[in-house]
Amino acid sequence: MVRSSKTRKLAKALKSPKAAFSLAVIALLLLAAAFAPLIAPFDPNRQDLMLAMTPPQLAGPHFLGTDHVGRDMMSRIIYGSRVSLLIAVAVVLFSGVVGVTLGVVSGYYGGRVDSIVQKFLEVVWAFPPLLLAISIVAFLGQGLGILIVALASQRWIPYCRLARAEALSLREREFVSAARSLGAGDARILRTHILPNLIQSALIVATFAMATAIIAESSLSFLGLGVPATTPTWGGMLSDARAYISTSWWMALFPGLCIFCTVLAINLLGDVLRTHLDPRLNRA
Amino acid sequence: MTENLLSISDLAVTFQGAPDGAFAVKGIDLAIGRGEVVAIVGESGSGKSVTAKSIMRLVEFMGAKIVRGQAMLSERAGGATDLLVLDEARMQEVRGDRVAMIFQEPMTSLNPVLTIGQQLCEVVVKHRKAGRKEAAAIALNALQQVRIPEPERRLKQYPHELSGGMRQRVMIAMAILCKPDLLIADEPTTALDVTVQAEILALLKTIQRETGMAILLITHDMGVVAEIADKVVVMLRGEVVESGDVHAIFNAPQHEYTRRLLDAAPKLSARLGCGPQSIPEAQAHAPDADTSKPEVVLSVRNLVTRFAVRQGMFQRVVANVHAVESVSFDLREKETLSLVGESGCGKSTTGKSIMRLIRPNGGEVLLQGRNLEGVGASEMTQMRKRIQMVFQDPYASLNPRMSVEQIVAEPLRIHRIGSPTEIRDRVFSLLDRVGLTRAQASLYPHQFSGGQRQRICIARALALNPKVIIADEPVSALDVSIQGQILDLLAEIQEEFAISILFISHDMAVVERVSDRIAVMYLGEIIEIGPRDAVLGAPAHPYTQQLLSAVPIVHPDQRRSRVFAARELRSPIRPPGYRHETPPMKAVGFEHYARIA
Amino acid sequence: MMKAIKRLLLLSGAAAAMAGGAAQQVQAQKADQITVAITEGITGNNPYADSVVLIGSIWCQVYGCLTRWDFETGKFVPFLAESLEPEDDLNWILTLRADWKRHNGEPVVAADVVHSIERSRNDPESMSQASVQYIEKAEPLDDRRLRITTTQKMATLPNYLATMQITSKKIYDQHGAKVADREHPVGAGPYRLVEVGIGSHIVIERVDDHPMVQPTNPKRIIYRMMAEPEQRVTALANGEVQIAQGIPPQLVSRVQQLPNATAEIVDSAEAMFIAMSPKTAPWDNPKVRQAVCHSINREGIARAILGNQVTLLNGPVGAGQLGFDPAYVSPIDYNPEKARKLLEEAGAVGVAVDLYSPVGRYIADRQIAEAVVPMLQDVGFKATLQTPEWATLWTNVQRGETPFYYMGRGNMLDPSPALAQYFETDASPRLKYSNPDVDALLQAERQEFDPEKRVAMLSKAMTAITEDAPACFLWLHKLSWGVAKGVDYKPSKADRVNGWEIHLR
Amino acid sequence: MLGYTLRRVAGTIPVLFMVSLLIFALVQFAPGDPVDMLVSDEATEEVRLAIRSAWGLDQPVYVQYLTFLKNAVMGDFGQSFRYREPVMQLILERLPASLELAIYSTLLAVAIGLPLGVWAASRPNSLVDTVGSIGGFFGISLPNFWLGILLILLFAGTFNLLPSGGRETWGLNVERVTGFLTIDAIIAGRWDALWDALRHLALPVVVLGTNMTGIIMQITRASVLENLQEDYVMTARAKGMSGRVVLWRHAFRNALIAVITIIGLEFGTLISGAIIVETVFAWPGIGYLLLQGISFRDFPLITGLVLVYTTLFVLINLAIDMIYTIVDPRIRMG
Repeated sequence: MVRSSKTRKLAKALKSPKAAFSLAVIALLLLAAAFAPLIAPFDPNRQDLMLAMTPPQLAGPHFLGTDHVGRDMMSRIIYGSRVSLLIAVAVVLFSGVVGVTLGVVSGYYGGRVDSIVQKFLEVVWAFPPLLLAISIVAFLGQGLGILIVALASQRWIPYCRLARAEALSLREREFVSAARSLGAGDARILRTHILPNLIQSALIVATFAMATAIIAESSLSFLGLGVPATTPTWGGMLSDARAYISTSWWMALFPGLCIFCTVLAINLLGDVLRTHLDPRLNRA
Repeated sequence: MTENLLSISDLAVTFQGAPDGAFAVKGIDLAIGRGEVVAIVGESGSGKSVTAKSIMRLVEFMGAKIVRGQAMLSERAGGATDLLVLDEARMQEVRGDRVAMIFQEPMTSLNPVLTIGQQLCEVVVKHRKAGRKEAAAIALNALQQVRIPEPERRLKQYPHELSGGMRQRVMIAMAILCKPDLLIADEPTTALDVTVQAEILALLKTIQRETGMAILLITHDMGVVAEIADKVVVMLRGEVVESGDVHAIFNAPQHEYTRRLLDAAPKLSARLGCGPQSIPEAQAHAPDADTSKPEVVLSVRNLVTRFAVRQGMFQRVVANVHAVESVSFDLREKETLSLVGESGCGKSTTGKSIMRLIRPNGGEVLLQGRNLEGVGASEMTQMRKRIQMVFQDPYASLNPRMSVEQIVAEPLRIHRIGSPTEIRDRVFSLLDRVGLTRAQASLYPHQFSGGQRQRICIARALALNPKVIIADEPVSALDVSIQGQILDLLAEIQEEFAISILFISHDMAVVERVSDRIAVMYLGEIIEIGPRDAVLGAPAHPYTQQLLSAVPIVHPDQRRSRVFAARELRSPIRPPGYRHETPPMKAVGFEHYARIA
Repeated sequence: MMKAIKRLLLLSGAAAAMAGGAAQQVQAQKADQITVAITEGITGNNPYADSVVLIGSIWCQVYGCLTRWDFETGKFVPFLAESLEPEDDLNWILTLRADWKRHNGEPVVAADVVHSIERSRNDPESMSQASVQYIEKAEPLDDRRLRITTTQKMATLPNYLATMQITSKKIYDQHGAKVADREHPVGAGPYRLVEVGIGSHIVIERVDDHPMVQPTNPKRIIYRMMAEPEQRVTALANGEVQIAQGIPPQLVSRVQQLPNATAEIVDSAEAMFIAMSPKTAPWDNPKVRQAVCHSINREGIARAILGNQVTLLNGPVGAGQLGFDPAYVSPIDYNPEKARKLLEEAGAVGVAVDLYSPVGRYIADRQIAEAVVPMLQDVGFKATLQTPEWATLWTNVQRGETPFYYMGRGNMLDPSPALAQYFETDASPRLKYSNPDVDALLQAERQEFDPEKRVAMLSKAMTAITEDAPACFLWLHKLSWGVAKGVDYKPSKADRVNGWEIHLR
Repeated sequence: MLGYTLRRVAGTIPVLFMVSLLIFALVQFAPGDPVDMLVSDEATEEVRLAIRSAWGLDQPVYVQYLTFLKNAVMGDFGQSFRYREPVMQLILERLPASLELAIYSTLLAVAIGLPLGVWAASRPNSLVDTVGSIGGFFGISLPNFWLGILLILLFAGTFNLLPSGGRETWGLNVERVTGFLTIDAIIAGRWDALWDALRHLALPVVVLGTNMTGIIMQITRASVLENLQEDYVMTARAKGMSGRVVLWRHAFRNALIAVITIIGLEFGTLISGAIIVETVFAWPGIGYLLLQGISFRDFPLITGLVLVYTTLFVLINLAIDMIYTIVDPRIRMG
């Protein structure tokens, strides 16, 4: 059966060392995020000024050391995975939905709609990202949701471009012509013929975007625009560590490693999916 | 018999990731003598292309492995070398020098970012250690040899500036630069229009005669074989099933598969050779004796479709592509009318304009007397139930993310016909009708072969019980033997559901087989229209005559000696405000009209 | 990899010493020239247009100011002015010294002072209006003397005038502001201007025959903006700079271990406090405010985050500032028990409060606020931390829209203006505190010319404020400066780097 | 070609207009007040009001916008609140610094990422490929500020090989012609100044280039791999071309289009995204200027900078499109 061979191909693809590594890391992350209260040895916000900046202790209790106000690094990293992943996923979802919608509409209808969307895109794209982020945070106040909006404010653009390009080519495809000659309206064509066929390439963009969202969060924290200081995030921890980079290496190393592994895992998985699931996407 | 230039024995090739013991080519034996033309014939997947690329050792770049075998190429100085054991560096010296190759797709086989000159010269520089000037001279000489007009200019041009036929000439020029002993031509004419195909075949023959090189021709088209080959090797599923002298094969095919291939080739030959006949005046105005003419289902009147070419600062319209120019015809009940012509002649655009997938600029399309032009959106949706379309590429016209059941049910869902169970029953009966099983309903398009996919398309087109089906090259992407099955299916359903078919095709053999009447298109216009036998047997327009004479004759005994100069197909780009002047349609026979002065 | 980096960093001291030769080669360092790494950029050529203290001090070196504060004696001492004496309640007589000339040989005249006051007030680019806001008018009496009339009785006039640069009226009249500032920065200070790189550096050169300079003062000073602390320390270590401003507490020990430099630590005059606006609940209840002050473990924060580089405060001011009473000990100590009790009494247990803190504005500001929040939670507040971007926070604070925030107030050598600004009724919207006793004391203090009486009144006002707790006064940061060996420089309490205070050995 | 260029440039005018409108709205309605940010802490309300009116901030927003528009059309983009210089002059003085940084970073990233990507594509799943990919992701996952500080500590501190920041050593007195220090030094024939400029460039260029190197490598690899599957590569092989020629002359030339697109996009991001790097390295470019503008709510400066950024983006896109026509003869303008 052809289908089972495809499934087998996927299964085989997922057995490659690349995929195995990325799946393992992602599984670990999801577990850590889901069961943070059970795994974390301490309350991530419990501070003990007496123990500030304790180096990693092999014998515990602070296996990864403590930070500048004596909070347990390991607990913060475990809890941080929740927010960092949430930010990554939410930013990608939010920007993906907005970008794909705009791009599909722009590419499918073309003409005036297209030029308006494209001009809008150019205008937003020209804005320095930092300015946009500051304006959004300044307007709407500080918080997780707003941070996600700020991070997504320009990230929808790649999706929009991609979706537009795909929609442009998809609308010329014969199966769309076929549907139209069957009497299908625009809404139906968009819903059943255009969208499902570009969702996969959008997913590939999403894997890259997830990685950069985690990093971008740390850059905003660097400027004091991140999530509220009491919420542990990897990016926030990394930006905290900046001041102690030459004195307390562990404060930067562990969140940095977490980000690196996550980025690597997500990207490798995206890579595996891209090369094995959809050869069409090799056409950039 | 001359000594063998290349003898292949026991060649076996397998692809990486294929299950053990699955060979793309298993145990091929093949011999090519000096100056011989050997054709390998077979359908896609028969291993003919893999065999050719194994000789060049190019399969290794495609993830395949040569498991065993020998390919002894005799040296000019005497002795022979086994190509299959050479290292890559030595192999590079053989490629392009002793053995050259041309490919199926001239559109994609040339590097788009390098000039023709650069691509030609690098071969000379590599194999002849020639200087820049010398290489350019050799390249120019080769271009002259393939009879390209203005060869000096071509050297500086890029591939996209040339037509398909010209590109294939460039490919041939590139192959003969170093005067190879063997030219491997992998489906060299498949992607070309019939007139260009004839040009290229004639050219290959001429060059072969001039240089005395051997040619190994890979093809699926018995017509091409008949035109050019000395020896024929028939392949099926990786094995040679029959081989021998071309006359022997055509006169007395041994294997059942060879017979099938021969059957599928066009029989145009029977009618050809008579040339344009002078038709007596009286006969031309044959009295309308037959008063019980069938009802006209679809009537196209003066259809015009143009595309604007915009340029400059303010995107002014600087020219128009006159894709369809005042096309008129009637399609009668249960009739098949074929639109034929070369690529770019506007036949597909006509089909799409009728379907209103493209908005025509003028003219009327009357479906059962109702003009489609000017009907509202909702009425148009209703009208679409009565006219359906089948597309060229059965893979491209099926949404890869929908199951067969969803695909066939889509028209019913769009028009909200029937309850879910009714829809399901209808889908199953349609699938039964086109020869697919119910179990296949849950599968996806990529899990089917090309022929099966086209059956799905037909089932979808039938779902709404249309009066008219526009079939746009419905079989040209299929293997010859499959073509027959699909054409049979179309004929059956035409009979069963009383459907009129507008059949768009470039393939004369197919057109000959299915048509009641034929309309020939050239530069956006219908230049000749009439009953099949009249158009094919007594073509009135010079272009129709040219088109027909280009069709290969499927028998080596009737080979014609023809030399064609390369010509650029004119494209119907006209300045804005261009007024079209053509001779009017003139009756040349019973219901047979042509635009001749 | 990290381990390797760590090891390299530990070795950095030794490596820097070994690479000393390279360092000299790297830095085309002239023996009589020093580079100072500063934290804020120079914004332009107009000496009146910057409110940053350190930049003001550079302009004072070029143009000369009227007086300057002497930290040793705790008094204003003459600079361009010989004396500034009250004539009566509203009038002051300013006398310029006769023995100094501008760099072009022309004298500084009374008309220049009047002109400078005018420019401070009316130059559209001026940010120094505050220093002349209480001056009614100024009129020359002769070349060297002028009378300054204030709008109200102002004992603190010298304080306001100390930092005003005196530019030349003649050059201004001749060329206009832009050209005068840019092409003719002719002052009467001990250094002359060489180059201004807006946002990046400023270079001044010693005026050799100026009475304030000595041969050991550096011949040329380059002030370079370096925003990143690690960069300042690194530049100090490899000899790119000789003086580095603003060494954060966690880097002080690293600087102290450098073979070629050391850390100089000095008290600042910037009080750090947590403010609570009594117009907003729950801060209308003094008990809740006191509870906040009792809950903060200042010693703990000082030790863990600030490397003990602080002076804990018993009120708005510390030693060396006007009105400081060494005998006074604040009753508001670290006492979580008492805080809990106060909160219970106020019926405010579990009240939700948002603590606002700037990020990167003051030393370890965010980290300190992060540490304070759990302390507040510990005594029964439902506290969260907000760290908005500075411009947003600062504007909101100034408009009185932020009720609970961690902040600092600089320039408190004489605390009078700051106290009025924050604690006098309707003086500014930023705290909305109102206490008639405090109001009366502050108004009286401003009009008192007798220093002793004035100090007494100030102390009394400050005690009242401390105990009513519209703000918890936490500490004065100690400012750490990196100073290269071979450079004699004792940083002062105010953020000033004056060439005449630097001696090269 | 000229007509096309003119049309593209003309097409940016509505974009610039919209950008200016949007930026005006953003800065005006965002919290934070430039007067509060710049005036001394002691200033009274009257003083603040006086400054506000001197800067025209007391006018209704639409009047301010119209005034801005009127002046902008005349080429006057106003005077910076903080730096008290004409905005365009300030920006143009710093633009070369940022461009120089971006150009060298791009060169570095291209010089490393491109060959590495082609190499990895020629041997997919080999050691080079794997190590290169992981290295690339490493580059992507290091935040700039972090890498920057680390490099300062290592190369300016521990090894003491490079300056810790800034753009040049003061006192070299090289005449400014282009504003690009490396070029000016060459024009003046001052090799010491060239060396000095390159030494200052080294660290920030590495930080900015690291990220981009990873991206360019990935794109090059994917694009070359894809082109190696094309028919013309088979033709080239059949002609007897060596692996090197097939890879570089044929596959790579065709892969360039995608690579150039990415380089263009990334170059644009480098110019606007260098804010953090410019801050960490005290680099006197427009990124740091923008940060200052934003933190001090310096409205004219922000508006001017955003307009300059927009124009740069448009120019970069135009340049990319022109390069397309050189690289790919199929693409024509018009």
